[in-house]
Amino acid sequence: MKNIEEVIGKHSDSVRGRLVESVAMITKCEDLIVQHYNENQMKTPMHMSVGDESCVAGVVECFREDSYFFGYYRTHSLYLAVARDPYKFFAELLGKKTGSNGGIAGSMHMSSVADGLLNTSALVASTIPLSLGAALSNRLLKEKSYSVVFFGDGAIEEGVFHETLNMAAFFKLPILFVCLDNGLAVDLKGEARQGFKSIKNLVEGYKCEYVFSDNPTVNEAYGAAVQAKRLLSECGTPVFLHMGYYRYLQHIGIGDDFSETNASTFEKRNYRSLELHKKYLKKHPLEVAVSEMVAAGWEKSDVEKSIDRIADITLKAYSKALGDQFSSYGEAEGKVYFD
Amino acid sequence: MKNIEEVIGKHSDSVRGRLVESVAMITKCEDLIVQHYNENQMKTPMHMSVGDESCVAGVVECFREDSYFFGYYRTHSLYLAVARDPYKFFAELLGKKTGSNGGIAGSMHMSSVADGLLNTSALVASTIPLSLGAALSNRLLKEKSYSVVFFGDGAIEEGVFHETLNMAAFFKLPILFVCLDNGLAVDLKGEARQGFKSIKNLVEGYKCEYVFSDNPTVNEAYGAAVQAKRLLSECGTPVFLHMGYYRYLQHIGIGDDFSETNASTFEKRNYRSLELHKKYLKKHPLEVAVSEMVAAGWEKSDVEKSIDRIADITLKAYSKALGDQFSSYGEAEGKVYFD
Amino acid sequence: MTNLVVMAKPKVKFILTKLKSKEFISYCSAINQAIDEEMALDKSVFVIGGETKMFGSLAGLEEKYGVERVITTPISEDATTGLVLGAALSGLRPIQVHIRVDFLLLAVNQVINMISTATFASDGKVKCPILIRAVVGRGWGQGYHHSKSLHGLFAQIPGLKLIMPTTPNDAKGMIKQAIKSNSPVICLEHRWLYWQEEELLNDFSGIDYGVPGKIQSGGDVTVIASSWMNVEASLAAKILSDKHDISVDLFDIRSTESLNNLTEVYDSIRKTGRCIIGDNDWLSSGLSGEITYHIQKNCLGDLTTSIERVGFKGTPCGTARHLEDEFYPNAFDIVRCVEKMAGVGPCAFEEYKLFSHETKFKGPF
Amino acid sequence: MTNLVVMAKPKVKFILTKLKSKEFISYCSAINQAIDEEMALDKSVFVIGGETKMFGSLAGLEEKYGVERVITTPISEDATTGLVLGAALSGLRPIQVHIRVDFLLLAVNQVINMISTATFASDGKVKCPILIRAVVGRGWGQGYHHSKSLHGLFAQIPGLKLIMPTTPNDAKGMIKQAIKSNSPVICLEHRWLYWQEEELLNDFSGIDYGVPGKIQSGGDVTVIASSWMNVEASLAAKILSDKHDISVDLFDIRSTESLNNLTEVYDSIRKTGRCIIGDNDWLSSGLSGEITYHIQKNCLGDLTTSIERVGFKGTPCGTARHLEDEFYPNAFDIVRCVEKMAGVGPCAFEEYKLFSHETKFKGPF
Ligand SMILES: Cc1ncc(C[n+]2csc(CCOP(=O)(O)OP(=O)(O)O)c2C)c(N)n1
Ligand SMILES: Cc1ncc(C[n+]2csc(CCOP(=O)(O)OP(=O)(O)O)c2C)c(N)n1
Ligand SMILES: [Mg+2]
Ligand SMILES: [Mg+2]
Repeated sequence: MKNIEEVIGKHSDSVRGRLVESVAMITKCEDLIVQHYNENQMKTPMHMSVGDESCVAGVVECFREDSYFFGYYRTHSLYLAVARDPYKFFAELLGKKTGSNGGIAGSMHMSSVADGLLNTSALVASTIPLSLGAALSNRLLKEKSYSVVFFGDGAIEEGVFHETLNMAAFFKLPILFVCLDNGLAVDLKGEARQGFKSIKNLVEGYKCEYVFSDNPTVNEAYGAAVQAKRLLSECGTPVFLHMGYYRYLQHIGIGDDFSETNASTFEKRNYRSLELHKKYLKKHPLEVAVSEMVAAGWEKSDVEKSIDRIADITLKAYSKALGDQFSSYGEAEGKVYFD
Repeated sequence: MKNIEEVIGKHSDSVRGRLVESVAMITKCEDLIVQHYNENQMKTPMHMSVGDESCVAGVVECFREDSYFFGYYRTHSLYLAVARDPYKFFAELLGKKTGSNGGIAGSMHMSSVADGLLNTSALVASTIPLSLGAALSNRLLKEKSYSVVFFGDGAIEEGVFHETLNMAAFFKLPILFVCLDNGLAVDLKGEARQGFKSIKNLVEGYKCEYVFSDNPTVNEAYGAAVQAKRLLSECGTPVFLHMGYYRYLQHIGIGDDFSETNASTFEKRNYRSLELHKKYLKKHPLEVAVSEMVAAGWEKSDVEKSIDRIADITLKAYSKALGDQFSSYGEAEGKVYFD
Repeated sequence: MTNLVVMAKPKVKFILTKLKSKEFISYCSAINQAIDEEMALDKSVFVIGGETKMFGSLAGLEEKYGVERVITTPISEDATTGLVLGAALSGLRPIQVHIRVDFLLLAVNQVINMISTATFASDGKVKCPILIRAVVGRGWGQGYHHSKSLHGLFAQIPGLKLIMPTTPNDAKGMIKQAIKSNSPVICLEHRWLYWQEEELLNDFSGIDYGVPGKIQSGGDVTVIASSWMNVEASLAAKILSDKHDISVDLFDIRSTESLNNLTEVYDSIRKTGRCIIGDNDWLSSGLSGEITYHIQKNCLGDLTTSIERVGFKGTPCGTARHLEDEFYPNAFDIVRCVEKMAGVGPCAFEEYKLFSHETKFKGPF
Repeated sequence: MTNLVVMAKPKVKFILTKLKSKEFISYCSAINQAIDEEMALDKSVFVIGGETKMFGSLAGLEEKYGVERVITTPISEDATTGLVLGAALSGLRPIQVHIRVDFLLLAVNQVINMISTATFASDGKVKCPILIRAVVGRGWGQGYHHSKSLHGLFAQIPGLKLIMPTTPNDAKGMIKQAIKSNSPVICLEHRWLYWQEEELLNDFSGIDYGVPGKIQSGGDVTVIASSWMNVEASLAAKILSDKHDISVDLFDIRSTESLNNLTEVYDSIRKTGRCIIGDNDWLSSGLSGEITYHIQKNCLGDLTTSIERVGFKGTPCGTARHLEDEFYPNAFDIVRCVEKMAGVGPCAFEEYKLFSHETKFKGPF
């Protein structure tokens, strides 16, 4: 029986431990947002990650050391998996000077340059081509090996996705395209937007490898990422990692489509069923991750204790950030140009 | 033995006759441009159609009555096949008031609204999405049945091509996408730009039919168009008609890459071989069209006589246009807004 | 927070928080009515965009006219804008909608290269009846990807008409006119104006939208404002009147066509000798400079002091609320500017509150 | 056609047709040198674009630095511009090239939404060293899809720097500086300037490009010009001097940074009392209005007459030669404008010829 304290501790080298830690941290942070958003301290449009924790945590864990990352407006899980800093995270959501981006970016544009998360964007698909540049940088400067970009299934409808895939394949750049497919763009299903046969079919038109992972546990997601990484280094082509997941909440905000208690922002259009929702309520990524730990031989109470510790760290981070200073416009003004 | 005069005459209903007539008219107009361009009366950047005559004439003949057309900057064959008006054609190249577009458009942007050729563009791929709107118009107003757009193989690299194909397939719009594939974008071969497996592979990712026609004679091109039209009306999907052809001249201007006599604008980069060029010199579309006529039972001298007549009409058109007035800026100024 | 209603000239009311009166109708509903009326009249009018709710301004239209005339597209702004051009050239009258004007930047090749030139290119033969509606976002951390204004950018391009109605009546009248126009029109709608209410006119015929709108009359200083800045200027006018007995002559630059028809503005400046431009956009190389050019050209000798302007700060818009507050110009900035011009000391602002959108919307957007 | 050389202040020569002198180097070669020198110094500098010849300004670089650092892309402006941003954020120094600025409109989402905000978004943590070079086309029927200028458009956007060198020395110095800049720079290069020649400086350090360039000195009228309009203004100055003994103080707005540093221009206007802006762009809501704003703000009492401007006509550019000729402003227009200001009658232009690009290039482009 392994000691979970050891695995989740800062210097742990256990992948499994780090994976569950990432999922727990994302989950606990999102929980806090849901609890506190209506207090109107976090004045930023939240696109919640609830549901994609495993996918993101798994991929990031595999690529953390040797990659540049780019994301989209659904930044929470990516920021937390990469930067692992709930304090800077909440400070950013609260508009504080101490935030990851000094309060300038808010929920939709968080980055962590020091950790390789270079840019995220509130414009669908707009960071996809940035992955090409980082891959080129890797080729010329050799500081890192891979370039990883996350985007939603809706991003495939933007032309720039195709331009990028074509260029990545043509220049043989080892880019991992991670499509986080919740089957929805706002509240439009794929069948209401897609004229292609399947994402697989589309991608396979290019000289690009395709890997699919549907609703993975965090360990499965990690496994898919490992497979993708092998393909990246062996084939000299980009890899498209297609990951299915269930979006628990509405497109934006903390409401869901079914419960009466949560504030609902988006009109309920009946675009999905309560049955499906109930099914997924039983499979929340963190619970699944815990079960996986237990199945792998960890003691349940140890795992839970560690998760509680993370919840505690997270809560403290939120409280601390609440007390921080707002950034000043005067300072922000000086950051438009680097020189 | 049919009477060629009858077939080529204005009211002829013989498709074969009209096809050879179109090819002849395009050829003779292009010949005149080559002869006179260096006199610097036609002050417009020429993207010559020499080589694509059969493809364009064949498709236009099949879709003429019931379609809207859109083209790109290589407008000559499309304009002439659709509008059949060498006088307005030359007047436009000469910047005259009497030109198809009053001298405002020049070689790269000719249109003939009355004949359904609604827009052409000097920006790669930029008219491709316009085809969606005309198809929608057909659905709502029912004035025509099809929407046909011509573009080069390079246009596939622009994202908007993919956005358009996706939307066409999704909305089930009967659009004919005609890709005139000369294997070159300026002087870059496909292999120097394409990260996809093949155009066929790419297109077949979409709910779209694919038809290929390599270096067709004008009758073969017409046949391919007929097949495409059947698919359009039967499948309720767009159709991608992929046509290969050989570009005889340089990307722009009247120079070719091999002869010493023609003025050459673009640097010769040895991107293609003299052997291939020689092979195609023997297969110029008009000569091939004539052979086809003869093989189909026409008298060669009759065919040639008719072609001579077209040459004559064309020359007269050029001469007449030369004498016309330039459009005035004052008038043009009033045409920026329709109201 | 009190319900602060800034009264302008009798006809126009800027409602800074919701006013529950029957005869009044919101800017948002005014747009809805305009489109509904024109769609009912003309079968060639249709609506298309990635988001066909548009904050309620398209409510009920899909149900009434069907998905063939209210079309939700994939997330493909560029191709959709091309579609709109192709549709216009073949007899339809498209209304394209963008939930943020920032997204229109993905389609600027179609707008600036293709749409603006289509009629000219055809030697004037083909109509190009396109209306592109785009919302200018603001507040609650929308930040630099969801809050651009960009009217100055589109105002540069010949072949495009640009409108930015401020009042509900203008929204209805100008959008109806734009739908009937045979030339492309870009309509920029500030998100916060959606809550403005006004008693609606019955008849919009005969109104000339090619001149500035007159928001209120006064004799001491001429203010020219665009979009939301009219609301700030109205509040500024009230403060100036209360505190300094300074009266403001306030004009709304509601269309780029107005730039060619500023006679009333010149007359005003001949009277006041002072002019401030309040532009809801970045200042650099934009609409405020253009207005300045025309004024100095026509009123050089009448100006007793140089033309001043207030507008967005020269940075992207940060997301934190306090950054937003400093980024945007407001009524108090206009007051301070006038005070300087008039050589009077700064008044206190305690009694006055700026409009807080948070009484209207809070997160997430 | 005679070889017409307009002499400006000693150092600068505008060569209206090719001058075959050894010590002189062309604008095109100056650019080439700038990039070559910086690429040699810094391995992180690379060139990328759909067309990597750029009228000779990239000659020899692919051979020298290989296809890894001189990269020809598919026809994908949008993705390529995104690439450039990703490259800059990860340590490289991209130079993106567009054979026409019109094509940059396909990538404006990346430029305006993404690139201009990248450093700001990161709380100032990340450099964004991007140089985007784009050519302004003109002549031989290039028409409305190949001849836009658009500096007024990009000048509106905070987070971007904009340069438009006119002289070969400026081209070299400013491009070297732009490559070394850690913020994004857009460089607009007029196609016709490529043939300008000048004796090149050895040392560009210490030159401040954030102020207007001084093309020639005079005391009767202040002219501020951009890009090619400096050449027209130089010819105008010569004519005015020959015919009316009017001397022109000519400034080159070579960068948007200059707009914040117009002190010398104000001093000039205090002397001359008269000002004309010659802008190589559409006038509406552009650079000319911006310059006007600053001048009236700083020199209102000094102006003896209103500020005038010449620029593109308010239409797309037609392709026929005579349409082009009327679309573009020229030296004669400036002369007429000054004559009116000065209250002198119109002179004859017979002895003078405008630059005819057809001595330089004829079709096809
Ligand atoms: C360029 C652009 N167009 C439209 C929007 C509006 N929008 C925001 S999110 C979204 C849906 C995107 O769906 P998807 O890519 O699947 O991501 P998800 O939200 O499902 O994670 C849309 C259309 C935008 N932000 N940017
Ligand atoms: C948007 C845009 N990007 C780049 C160019 C420059 N350009 C003109 S033609 C051309 C090649 C296009 O090749 P293809 O589509 O195959 O057509 P072809 O000329 O071979 O008929 C390029 C890159 C342009 N005109 N427009
Ligand atoms: Mg999705
Ligand atoms: Mg080609």
